[in-house]
Amino acid sequence: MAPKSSAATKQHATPAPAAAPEASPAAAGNALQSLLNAYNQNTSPRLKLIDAFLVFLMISGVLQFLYCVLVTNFPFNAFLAGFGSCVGQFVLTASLRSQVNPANRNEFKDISPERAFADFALGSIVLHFFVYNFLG
Amino acid sequence: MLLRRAAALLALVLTACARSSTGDSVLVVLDPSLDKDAYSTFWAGLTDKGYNLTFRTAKEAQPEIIQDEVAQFSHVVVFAPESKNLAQDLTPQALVSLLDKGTNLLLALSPSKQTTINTLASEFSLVLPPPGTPLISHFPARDAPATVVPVSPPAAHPVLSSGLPPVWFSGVPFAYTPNPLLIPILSAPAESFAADTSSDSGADAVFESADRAGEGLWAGSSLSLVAGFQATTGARVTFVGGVETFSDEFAQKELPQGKSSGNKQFAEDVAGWTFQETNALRIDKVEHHRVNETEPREMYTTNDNVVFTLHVSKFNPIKDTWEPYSGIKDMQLEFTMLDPHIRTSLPPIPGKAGEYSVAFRVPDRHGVFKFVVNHKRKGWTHLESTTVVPVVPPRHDEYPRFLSAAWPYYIGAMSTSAAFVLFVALWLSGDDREGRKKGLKTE
Amino acid sequence: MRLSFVLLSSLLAAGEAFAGQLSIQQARFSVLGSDASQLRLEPISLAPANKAKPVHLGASDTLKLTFTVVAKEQDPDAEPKGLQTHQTFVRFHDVQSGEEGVVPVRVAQNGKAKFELNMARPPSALPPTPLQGNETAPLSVTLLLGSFEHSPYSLELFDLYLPPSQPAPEHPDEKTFHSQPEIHHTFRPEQKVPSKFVSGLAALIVAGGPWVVLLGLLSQVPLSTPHLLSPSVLPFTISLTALEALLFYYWVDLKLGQVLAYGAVLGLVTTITGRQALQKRGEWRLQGAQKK
Amino acid sequence: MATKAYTLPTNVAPETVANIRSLVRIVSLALISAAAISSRLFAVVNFESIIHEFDPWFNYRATKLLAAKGFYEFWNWFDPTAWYPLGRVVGGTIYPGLMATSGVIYNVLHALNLPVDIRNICVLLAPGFSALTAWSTYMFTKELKDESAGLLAAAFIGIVPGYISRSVAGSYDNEAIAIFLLMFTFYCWIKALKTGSAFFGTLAALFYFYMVAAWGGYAFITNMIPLHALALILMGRFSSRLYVAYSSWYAIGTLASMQVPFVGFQPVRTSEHMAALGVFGLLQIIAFAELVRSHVSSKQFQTLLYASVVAMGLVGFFGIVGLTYKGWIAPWTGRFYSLWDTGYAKKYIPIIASVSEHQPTAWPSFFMDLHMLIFLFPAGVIMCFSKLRDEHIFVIIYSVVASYFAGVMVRLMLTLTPVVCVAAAVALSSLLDTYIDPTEPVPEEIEPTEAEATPQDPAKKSKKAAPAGNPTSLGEYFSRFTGNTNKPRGIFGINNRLIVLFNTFGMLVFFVIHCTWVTSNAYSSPSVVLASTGADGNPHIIDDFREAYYWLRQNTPEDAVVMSWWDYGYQIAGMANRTTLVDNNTWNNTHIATVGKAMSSSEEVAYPILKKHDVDYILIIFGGLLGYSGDDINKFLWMVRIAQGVWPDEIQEPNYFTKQGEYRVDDRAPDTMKNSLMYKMSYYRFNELFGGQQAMDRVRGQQMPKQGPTLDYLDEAFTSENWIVRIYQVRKEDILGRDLKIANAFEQGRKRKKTKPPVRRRALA
Repeated sequence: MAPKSSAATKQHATPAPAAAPEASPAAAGNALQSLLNAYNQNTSPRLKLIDAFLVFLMISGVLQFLYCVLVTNFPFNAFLAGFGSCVGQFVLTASLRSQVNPANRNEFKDISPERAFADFALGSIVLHFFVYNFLG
Repeated sequence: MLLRRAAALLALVLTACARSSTGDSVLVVLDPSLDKDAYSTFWAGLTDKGYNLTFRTAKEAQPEIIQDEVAQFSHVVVFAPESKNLAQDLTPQALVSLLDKGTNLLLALSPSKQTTINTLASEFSLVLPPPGTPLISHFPARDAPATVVPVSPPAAHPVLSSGLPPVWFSGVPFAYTPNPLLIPILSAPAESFAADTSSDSGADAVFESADRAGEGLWAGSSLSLVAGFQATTGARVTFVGGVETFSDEFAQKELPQGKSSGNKQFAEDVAGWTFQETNALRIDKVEHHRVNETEPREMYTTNDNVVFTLHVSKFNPIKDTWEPYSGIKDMQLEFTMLDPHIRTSLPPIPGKAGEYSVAFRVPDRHGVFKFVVNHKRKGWTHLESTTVVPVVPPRHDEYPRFLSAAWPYYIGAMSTSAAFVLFVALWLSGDDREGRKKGLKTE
Repeated sequence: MRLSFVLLSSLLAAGEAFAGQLSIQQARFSVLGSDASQLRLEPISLAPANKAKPVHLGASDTLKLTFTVVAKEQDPDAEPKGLQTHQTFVRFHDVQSGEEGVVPVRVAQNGKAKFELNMARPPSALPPTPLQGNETAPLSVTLLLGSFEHSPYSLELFDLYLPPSQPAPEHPDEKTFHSQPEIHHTFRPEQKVPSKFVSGLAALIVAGGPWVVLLGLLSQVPLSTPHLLSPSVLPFTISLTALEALLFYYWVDLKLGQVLAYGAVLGLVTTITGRQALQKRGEWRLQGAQKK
Repeated sequence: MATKAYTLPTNVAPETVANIRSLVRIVSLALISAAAISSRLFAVVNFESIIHEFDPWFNYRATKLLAAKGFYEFWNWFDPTAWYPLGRVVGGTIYPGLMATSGVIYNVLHALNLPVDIRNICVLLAPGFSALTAWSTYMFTKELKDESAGLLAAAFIGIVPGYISRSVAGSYDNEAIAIFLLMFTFYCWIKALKTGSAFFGTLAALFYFYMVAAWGGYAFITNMIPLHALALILMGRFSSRLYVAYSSWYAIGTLASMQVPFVGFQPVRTSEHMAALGVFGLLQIIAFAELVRSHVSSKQFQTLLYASVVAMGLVGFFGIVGLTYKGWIAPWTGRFYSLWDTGYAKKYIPIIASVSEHQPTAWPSFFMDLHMLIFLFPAGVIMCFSKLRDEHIFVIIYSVVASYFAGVMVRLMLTLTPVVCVAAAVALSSLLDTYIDPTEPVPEEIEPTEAEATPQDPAKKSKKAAPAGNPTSLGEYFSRFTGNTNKPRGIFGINNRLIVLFNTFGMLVFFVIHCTWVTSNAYSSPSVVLASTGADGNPHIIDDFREAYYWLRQNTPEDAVVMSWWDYGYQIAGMANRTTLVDNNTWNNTHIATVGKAMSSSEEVAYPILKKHDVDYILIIFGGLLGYSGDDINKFLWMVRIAQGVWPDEIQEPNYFTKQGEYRVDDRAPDTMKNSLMYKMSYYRFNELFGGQQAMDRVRGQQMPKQGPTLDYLDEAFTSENWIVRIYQVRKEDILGRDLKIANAFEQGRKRKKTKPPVRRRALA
């Protein structure tokens, strides 16, 4: 998925973008524009923090994937471990994000942000255990 | 001439104290009709070497050859061309079972009768002509009967000593079906043939015998007169077409061109080979270990470099001892699982007597492998050795680690966990007043 | 060598021992094609010196050999008379392989002898002549005469080329009695590894790139870390870090058992610290909520 | 105040009710576990504490090694005595979960100074885990309906034959723990999905890992969960909870599953695992789409978005297809195909078809294994439809898929059983709820607590009462309620309720009786020791197998190689401790085919094969004397087929049938059959038993030929008491290099025909 996915929040009070119904590329262009603005305006720093890390994980994942495709996949287990750690960490963090996001409070009734973080920590530790075990 | 006589004499003196590598007791089974003293030279030769001979006639059952499954003699000589069948304990089956027990046999075929030995011969892939067809040769012209033939032994033969003068022979020739265990020692002269007629009037009979029973003519050097046979147990058998070959008469009888015959030496050579004096080898020890190690491994890992060493010695009849023997140049080692994965020559190590050694790299394929040495040469003891070693894949911790190719992956994993730590720190230390977000939201 | 010398000498020596010396006359051979057409007809000279040129037989040709067996009497001017000998054989011998076959010849009372070799129906005694390259080895053909009254006689007739046959039968185990061809194992090719430089560079990129971006983004985000060192939170952070360190060290070198043991202990600590840290954070959050 | 069919004691404080309820729940769970364990001990009681069947013997052997030498040795274990001479890298070719489990238990017990024999741990592992299974089924069903249904389900799974068949004491096989893991993983998954907590996702991943390490059937989970997720998505039920649950499960679970050497890279390389990967990708895309869609309100943008989503989906799909085509992703394996086309295996991979438990299920066995549950099952599924929460969808999918598979393969009955129990429990408990709930339908609801309070008691009671076999106790139990009531009769009248209830309890009673009967009679035989009843009706133990295996152990050299059909490989290794050519881990078809060829070809053809593989002894199973139908002659055709698969021009199946296409062993049997090694070994000296009159094969029910077969290349070494096991020794080569047939003739003093001198020249062919 593209970086923008992480750069999107679920808040409803978004100022409607000034996109008139025209040729879709242009529409897409300023739709993205408005998206970014909306994001920058009304995302709490904590969510931004998370998003920063999501971007980080994605980039390092992509880099490893490129290396695997372009150069070598020889210790395949090592690749899977490295790449898997990025992907796994990414989804865990994404999960955390959607859990602490106040907008989703009604979906996660019985999961407080703290509980979410505890889950996140546990998940990551387990993940990393397997990663290092598989790194070879 | 003189010199050679002297040499022969000397050899005789030296071999006086010689012995077999498998034992000294010999049982000699003779025809009642056969005059024992007519073979005194042969017997003397044996006793001089240190054998103790026990004589018994073909009919009497004492002393027994096998007592409760144990062979009583290490060698058995059967010179009974006249008696159709032998005593109870000398059935063909019994004789074969003797070979199984490692006893060596020296057997004389009968030119005239279908004796036990003649029937037994077919088990050793010998093919005999019909009874009563002795070997006849009109070549060379000589003042001996046509059935008494001077045969010149092969120039170089593993069993016979070299430079042997022609040998007087009188008896039955035989053909043989191909069998690597069989070693023809003396083959008939090219001009000789087997026939049951004794005058030129028999010419037509000879001609007809050719297409009788489609056997063709029993003639030429493809026939054999004396043949050795080495069973897979290592026991040796020798079939002799005619007993007289060992007789004193033939030993003294002069050759047409007036030289003394080679019968005496020939008899000694044949007996020596049959009784495991000569060409007797054995494997003393087998060693295998990794290169730069000394102890053998329970199991080897794929791609190991392994050294295999074989110790061979040869029996020295003169000293009556086994001596390290490096004389084999074409020994081969196989590393086998189902089929040989590696076959390489196993050369003798110069300087180390009797040691044959080779180092090689174990195939990159796991399984239960065998070091196989299977050195079989005609006239020599077969050297067979099999050592089983499992070849296993590397242990989980024997694979190479920290490969350069994987650096990016290692780094990636590490930076992820580093990032995780940083994130945890920031997250926990940051403050989230819901107020903030609410505030933002409401605006 | 020695052998032949012996035979020869014995032959000469035999001169006086016997009534006479066997020999042949009017010896000639001919080669007939399948349609009985005569391809070749030559007399055979008794002098070994001028031996006939090699004879080639086709798959359906026939070799004809006719001669009269005679015995030379003592006095040279006596007329040699034909007779029947005990042994009248033709010997085919492959000098290279030692393969040999002997075929008898029928001789009439008056010594007239006729021998036919019909390759359409060859006698079983004939030795095998396998192809060697594109040629079969020649068989030297010898005539053997032997009798009880006269001294024997042998004459080398000519070299004979026969159509190819199968090689001589061999026992299946025969080959194990000679040294066999060597076998070498072909190993799997080594995993090819990119140059250290390339992977090193890649490693640097993987290590550097994302972090630059991360720090860049973080600089954008208004971060406030008031509780970084607060006693309630710090232990949790530390213990989590410790866990990560343990896992990393597990990779460097630790056994599974060890890491599980240490992990269990650390995990316990972490749960305790985590519990109280998160409680604290919960309070902060809620009071933050109350503030408004 | 609602009218009630009968009054309940009202003077009880709600919390006491709650306490009592939980107490009763715990007690009944404990009792259920007890029932589950004890009903699996028939095997030990009837026979002895012994490992059953075939595979368990290997697991047992492996566990012993693990217990003795430790984990790392076990991991690196190369077994040179299996698959001789190929050997077997055991560490890389097994699911170590089972051994690891009992290894841990062993070490823990010894740490507590409880010196328990490893064998007993192995024997009792399955019953122990069956209790856990009952518990996890309880948890699972609780999520679906409520505790009462959970207890019913637990009771069902505890004693249902379909599960007992694989988990009696001594059947020490992967399934023993796998079913527990299966249910618990599903429970975690459902829980994670409900609450959307990464914690349960992680837990699910961990148990998934355990499952992968324990049983090849993990693929079932690998495809069930994605299927469920996909279904939810298609039903428009996507939610962040689903995202959290699935992502955390897949990300951790997949990485974890690859730690098992046997599985290795399969999760990213083989098609069986691609569904999970695909759904994972799809979820990411959809999550992204959802986020943005909920965020932006621009028509074009949405269309654009959908276009891109669809495009991504297609790209992903075709990507996978392409990779499969290029061979990066292994296509479906044969075992997998055989699930769709039942004829497939027989045609292409006889080795799989030959396994008895891969045969399609016979209808009676459904009733045999599930009894009344089989008709409660659909009702339960219907009820799931009535309230269609996510977890219900899961159960529905599960039941559909599992029913199909159970129809295809006998062994997959095992995966069906749990969901049947769950569904049946749901159905039955709602039935009971309806009829026990005292309130008569009035508009306003009564608080659910009382409704819940009662139902699970009778359910439980019935289970307890049934074995005792006096259902009357139920009656007086109810009179407690009915005593102080004088309500109007009619449809809600107590009597009508009682009729239904009694029938239900009756069914339960019969269910229990049936289960007990089946378990004790059908599923408790170790098959290593056979039981039969003599003429006088006394039980009579047939112990030929162990007799023979111990003979091997005692009378043959340590390194002797024993050839047998693969079924007996593990037992030979385990009991006789001798080297085998092939065994029940059928990883190398060619090697098995080699054995098949040796068995199905004539002596002189087989002999070189035997020699090449250094075979010293051949072991065969022969039931002809006793009428033991599972013998090698009946398996013979599989040997032929498998051999034919590799050597089509040397072995042809039709040659083993008569002209009329019958499979016979009497004089009408074709020569190929009569000359085959297997036939000769089976019937060698068989006639002698019948002293004179004609021999009779009791399995095939055919008269044997007057003239029994003769053997030239083998010697009979051992034949067990009832002739079930026959062991032959392979002759050494003749010392004179003769063919053994000729050597034999010579030994028996037969005249050999005169040989002619060989003809050297042969015309070119």
